[in-house]
Amino acid sequence: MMSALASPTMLIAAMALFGIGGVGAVLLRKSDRLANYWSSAFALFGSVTALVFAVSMLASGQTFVAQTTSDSFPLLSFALNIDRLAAFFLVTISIVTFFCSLYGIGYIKQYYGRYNIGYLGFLYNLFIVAMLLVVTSSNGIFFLIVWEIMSLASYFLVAYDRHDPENVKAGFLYLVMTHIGTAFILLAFILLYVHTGSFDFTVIQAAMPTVPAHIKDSVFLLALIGFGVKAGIIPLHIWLPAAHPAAPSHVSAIMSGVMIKTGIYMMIRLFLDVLQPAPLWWGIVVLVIAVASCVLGVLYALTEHDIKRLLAYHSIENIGIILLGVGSALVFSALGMSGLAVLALTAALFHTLNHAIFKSLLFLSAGSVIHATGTRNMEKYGGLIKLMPATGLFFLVGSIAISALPPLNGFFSEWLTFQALFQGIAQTDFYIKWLFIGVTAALALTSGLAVACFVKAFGVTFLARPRSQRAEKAHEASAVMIAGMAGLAVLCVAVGVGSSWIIAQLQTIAQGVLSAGDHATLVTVTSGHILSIAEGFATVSAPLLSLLLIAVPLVVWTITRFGINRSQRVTTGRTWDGGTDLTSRMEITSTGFARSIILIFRGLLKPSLQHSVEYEDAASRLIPRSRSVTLSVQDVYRRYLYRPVFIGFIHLSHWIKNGIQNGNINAYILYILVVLLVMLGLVGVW
Amino acid sequence: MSYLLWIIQIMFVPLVAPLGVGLINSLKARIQKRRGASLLQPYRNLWKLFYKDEVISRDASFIFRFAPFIAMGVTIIVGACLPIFTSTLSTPMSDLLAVVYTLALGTFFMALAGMDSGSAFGGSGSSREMTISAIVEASFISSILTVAFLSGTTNIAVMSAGLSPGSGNFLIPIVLAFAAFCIVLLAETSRYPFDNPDTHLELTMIHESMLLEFSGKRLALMEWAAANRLLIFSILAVNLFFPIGIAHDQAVLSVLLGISSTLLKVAIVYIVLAVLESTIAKYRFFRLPDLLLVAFVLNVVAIGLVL
Amino acid sequence: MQQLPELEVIGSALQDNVRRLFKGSLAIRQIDTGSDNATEQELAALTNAYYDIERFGIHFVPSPRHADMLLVTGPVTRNMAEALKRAYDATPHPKLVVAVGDDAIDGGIYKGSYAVLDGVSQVIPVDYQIAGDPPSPLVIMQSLLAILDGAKKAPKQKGQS
Amino acid sequence: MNSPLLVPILITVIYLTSIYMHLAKKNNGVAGLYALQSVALVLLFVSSFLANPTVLLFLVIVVSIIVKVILAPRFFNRLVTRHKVKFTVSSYANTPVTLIVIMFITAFVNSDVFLPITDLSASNSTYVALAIAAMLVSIFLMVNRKSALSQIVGVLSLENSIVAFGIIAGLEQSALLQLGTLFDIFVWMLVATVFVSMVYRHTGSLVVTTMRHLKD
Repeated sequence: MMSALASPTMLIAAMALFGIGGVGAVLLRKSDRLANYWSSAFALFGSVTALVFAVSMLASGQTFVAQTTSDSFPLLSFALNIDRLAAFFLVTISIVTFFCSLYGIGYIKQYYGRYNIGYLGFLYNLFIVAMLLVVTSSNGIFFLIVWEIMSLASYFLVAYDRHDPENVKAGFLYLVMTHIGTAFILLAFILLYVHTGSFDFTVIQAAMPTVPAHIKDSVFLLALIGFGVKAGIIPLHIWLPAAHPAAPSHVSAIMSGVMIKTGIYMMIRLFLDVLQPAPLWWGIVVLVIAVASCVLGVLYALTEHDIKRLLAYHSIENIGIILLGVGSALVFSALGMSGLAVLALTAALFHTLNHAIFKSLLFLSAGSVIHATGTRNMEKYGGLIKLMPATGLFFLVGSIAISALPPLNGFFSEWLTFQALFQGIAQTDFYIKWLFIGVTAALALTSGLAVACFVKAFGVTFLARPRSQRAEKAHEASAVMIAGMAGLAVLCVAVGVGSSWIIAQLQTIAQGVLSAGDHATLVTVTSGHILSIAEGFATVSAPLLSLLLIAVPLVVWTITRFGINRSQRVTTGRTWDGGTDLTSRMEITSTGFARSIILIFRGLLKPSLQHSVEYEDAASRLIPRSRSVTLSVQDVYRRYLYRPVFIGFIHLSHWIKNGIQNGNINAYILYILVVLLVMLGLVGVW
Repeated sequence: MSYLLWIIQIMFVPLVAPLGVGLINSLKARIQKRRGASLLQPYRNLWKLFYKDEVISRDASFIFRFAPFIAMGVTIIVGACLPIFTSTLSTPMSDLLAVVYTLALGTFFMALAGMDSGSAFGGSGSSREMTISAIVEASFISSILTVAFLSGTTNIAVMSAGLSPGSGNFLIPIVLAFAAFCIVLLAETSRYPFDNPDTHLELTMIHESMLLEFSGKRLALMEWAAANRLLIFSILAVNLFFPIGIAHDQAVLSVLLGISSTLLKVAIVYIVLAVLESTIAKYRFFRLPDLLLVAFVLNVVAIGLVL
Repeated sequence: MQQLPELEVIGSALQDNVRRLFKGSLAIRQIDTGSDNATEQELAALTNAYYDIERFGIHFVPSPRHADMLLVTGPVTRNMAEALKRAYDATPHPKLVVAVGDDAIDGGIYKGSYAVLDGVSQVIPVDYQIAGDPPSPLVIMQSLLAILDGAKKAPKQKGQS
Repeated sequence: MNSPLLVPILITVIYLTSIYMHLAKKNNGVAGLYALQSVALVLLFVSSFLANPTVLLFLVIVVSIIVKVILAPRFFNRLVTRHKVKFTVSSYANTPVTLIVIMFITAFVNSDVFLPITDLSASNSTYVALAIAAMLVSIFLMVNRKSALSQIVGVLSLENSIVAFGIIAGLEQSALLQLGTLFDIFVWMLVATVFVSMVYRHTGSLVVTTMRHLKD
């Protein structure tokens, strides 16, 4: 039974279902309803099939390899290699796509009559198929093709709501950045091809001992930049907060939840698997980038008042946390501590799964809010929990999970990441130890700031009173949308409670990736589902923690409600306002909430605070008509990194136009002469 | 015996905490040359509040209604995980990070409840509270981490068993980490110089301004939870860093010694707090990060010295 | 120092009443509805080292939500009327309203002014009054004692009227 | 290669003429130098013919004399006189700099870097290097001179140097190819005449910097 489910037929069936969904949507494009139902339904079936396939692959523990080579194009082969790691990512992707497709059925309705639904359905299915193939491909060329399909499909989805010029701009930025990334990836693969003679990952891996160190280092840097763009590491992130908000929310959820993880997947695949053994500095570089991503990501999130941009910045933060695990795993494996490497990688994988779940949940609930209020500006929300209680509850669950608060899933993966770092401090020698101390502090700071940020996000969006007329008339999401969100919310709880079991499974995967044996088992699950790290250095019991956190407040409630003063009366009245009518403008705003944190970190964020007053009487300036305070944060990266590069390019092209291509024949001949001399010289050197 | 110990363990924090607040208030009154309220006044305040009706804002949601129970529940859970008088009562809950984040869960809901009624005070209180608790968390974790590395476990309940009290090598890191933890304690429990627990001016409040909307039982729970929090941090401060007198077995005599030594040490902390609050001024809000940075640097040095 | 015994006597009687009626804790929210600040000075004196009303279980709180007793001062200006009403609504039962000072009782020297509503009772039900312009701290304490003596029945029912 | 003295002298002449082309102040002088260079090249052919007499090579020699020694210089002189551009030989770099660059090119060609190429004919590697230097100097002529005429001469001189390089390095060049090249030069000259005339009509000068106006 299990082997039947784990057979490649299932995978092909899943692909076919997505294909039918996509093509059928195009054929049915005349009817918005049919196209939507058709594409979403088949995406659902496809996701379930892929999920069943991947889970049974994991359960049976087998590896599935498929390869078709053609004689005419020896480099181009359809090569799949589904090992445990790939199967794990398949699980992650298909879980998220399942619930997003379910949600999409309801969410897409708002596009009826405005956009071509068939086109959306086609791109959506294509996007999912491409993602599934990206994490299973084992050949550089084939990988690049599906990678490019994934990027293009997501680009079209980002630019789908094309009536808003912002979205088109965001899409363009995404397109440019993702192709810069692809260029770097291409270079990396070509370098590997030159030195190993193959694009096939297994061949490359086998040939690794013959590859000189500087080539490996170059491949590492190229791949780090290339996949870093997709993963959204700082400073390559600038497309992410622009593109993720622009896409329809269920697509944002998939992009933020799983698409950026394909970058992580390839980093794990290349750095920890194919390119092994790796030098120590790779891990240090990844750790430094991870720290920058997580601290700055959460700080930028705090400054946002666009709900989806806020979530997008949190994706950067969480990518940073995942990379903390990956980087630590690299450091540990370079130091020969395979057990610790397994622990760190397990943490990274677990956080990948968790982030996929709660981030897509948050994007979906943000989507419902946007759907109900028609704006992404959090300053125009408020009080939505009374109008859309289910969405509010799901957003709360997501917020608790992403803030790494117990007993939800986010806590346990962050806990595991912390444990890896603690062990790093305890077991490494001088310099690396200090590195880990810094990294641990950064992670603690990040999680503290994340809590603050989600108090802000949830509080400003759902609590207090509506701040705009649209928010007053908000309505609850439709049943399918709620179902999609509910599933993910339940998963947040379930994965949290069952974290010890899941961590044990993930540890097996990590051991497989790092080719570490069973002796490298640092995480043990003792009786009563108690997770234990390094023989009891740290222990935690997820079920007990969950039970206590639910039961104790309930007991407190029961005692205070029924044990003491049972005759108490609770009345509702107006908020104590000191006598003045409370308007929505007196509530704390998103900007106001984050102001103090922004000012504390002003050295990093470079905020600019502008007061402007308009007067009724311009001459004497006694009676102000309006006052406004603008707190904005400079985009440091655009200003100091991208803008100089951009200006440099413009200068270069000017120079090419006016300096090099100046119409002077002499100059052209001079180029010939110089090139000739150089070429002759090179011939001489070789 | 073990059951009895567990009952003491669970009840200790909620039962003793109001007394601590009474002690501080009474001491402060003495320093101001007043006689002040009796030590038991906090119990009376709570008891009275439990018997009052409640008015809840019509703008508030279920978050506001449930936050007090969560805040209180969290302090009870964490209170039961502490090394209060013995290092033999260990639970898997007593993990360093579990404790820190469970406390953070309480803060999370408290801050949300502050925003929930839509009052300007509550919102700004939440903002300030979250600002401080966000940047204090790194110091909180790392100061306890110093002791964790010394004793070889992150389980705070049994941490003191791994510490050998006599060895002098550990003294410097422990003192540094303790100094850092004291700053964390002041920040996390909203005491001077971070916050003024007695203020009636909304603009200077941090913690209290989140509570302005609460009344009756819910107010009682919130104030009780704040008292518990203060006691939790005090116990952590004295029993993690200076576990003198703590029982390492479950014999009656050593347990009694443990309880009394803890009470004594916590009383010293409270006396110091009272003196501190009577002698220094509250800091300007934006000077607080400097203080937290000091705590952080102390921690880093301490961890560096441990290994 | 002549008054000290008297203060102590009043205080301990007050404390007994607070114990009996308010479980040993009386929270007071003071509301200024346009007072000339004379009464506030006297109320503030209650917490100083000399009178130290806190030792009898009485304390001032920052929000009407926390209060058992509203001490209202001032003649209730038109602008403050609504605020006073809301503060009254915001106070949970059981609650007592005490008008402190002649202004608060009937407008005092401001009586008849177009700007004031002549006393707290015009806006919210007043349970007790403390006369004086302003009443001294000791008078206030004595009056409080009398008030609590009078409120022997459970104040809850009074409040619910 | 039967006369050991003749070949070095001829190749030196080719090299020196390409240098003198840089120094010449009159366009007529440049044309004359080109004629001299072509004579030297023809003599190279002749020496090659004496060693290995074939009909085709003889034909090449005859056509070379006609095209390179007679037709091309005359054609130049006619162009110069028709457009009255006798003294428009201004260059970008002044004379000392020009000489330094030429020196550098020559030194570079003679350096170890060029060993693999100059080793094509190990016995007279110096002369091979000299021929390459002549090639590069000719290209530099095109770079350095502002007048379009000099560039035409530069191309022709470059072609001469390449042929000389071929002969000396002993690379087999079919005579047919040589004929083809000569025919090419012939056609090229015709085209250039028309082109230069048209440019001149347009801009009133043959200085290439003014051709910038032709850019789109």
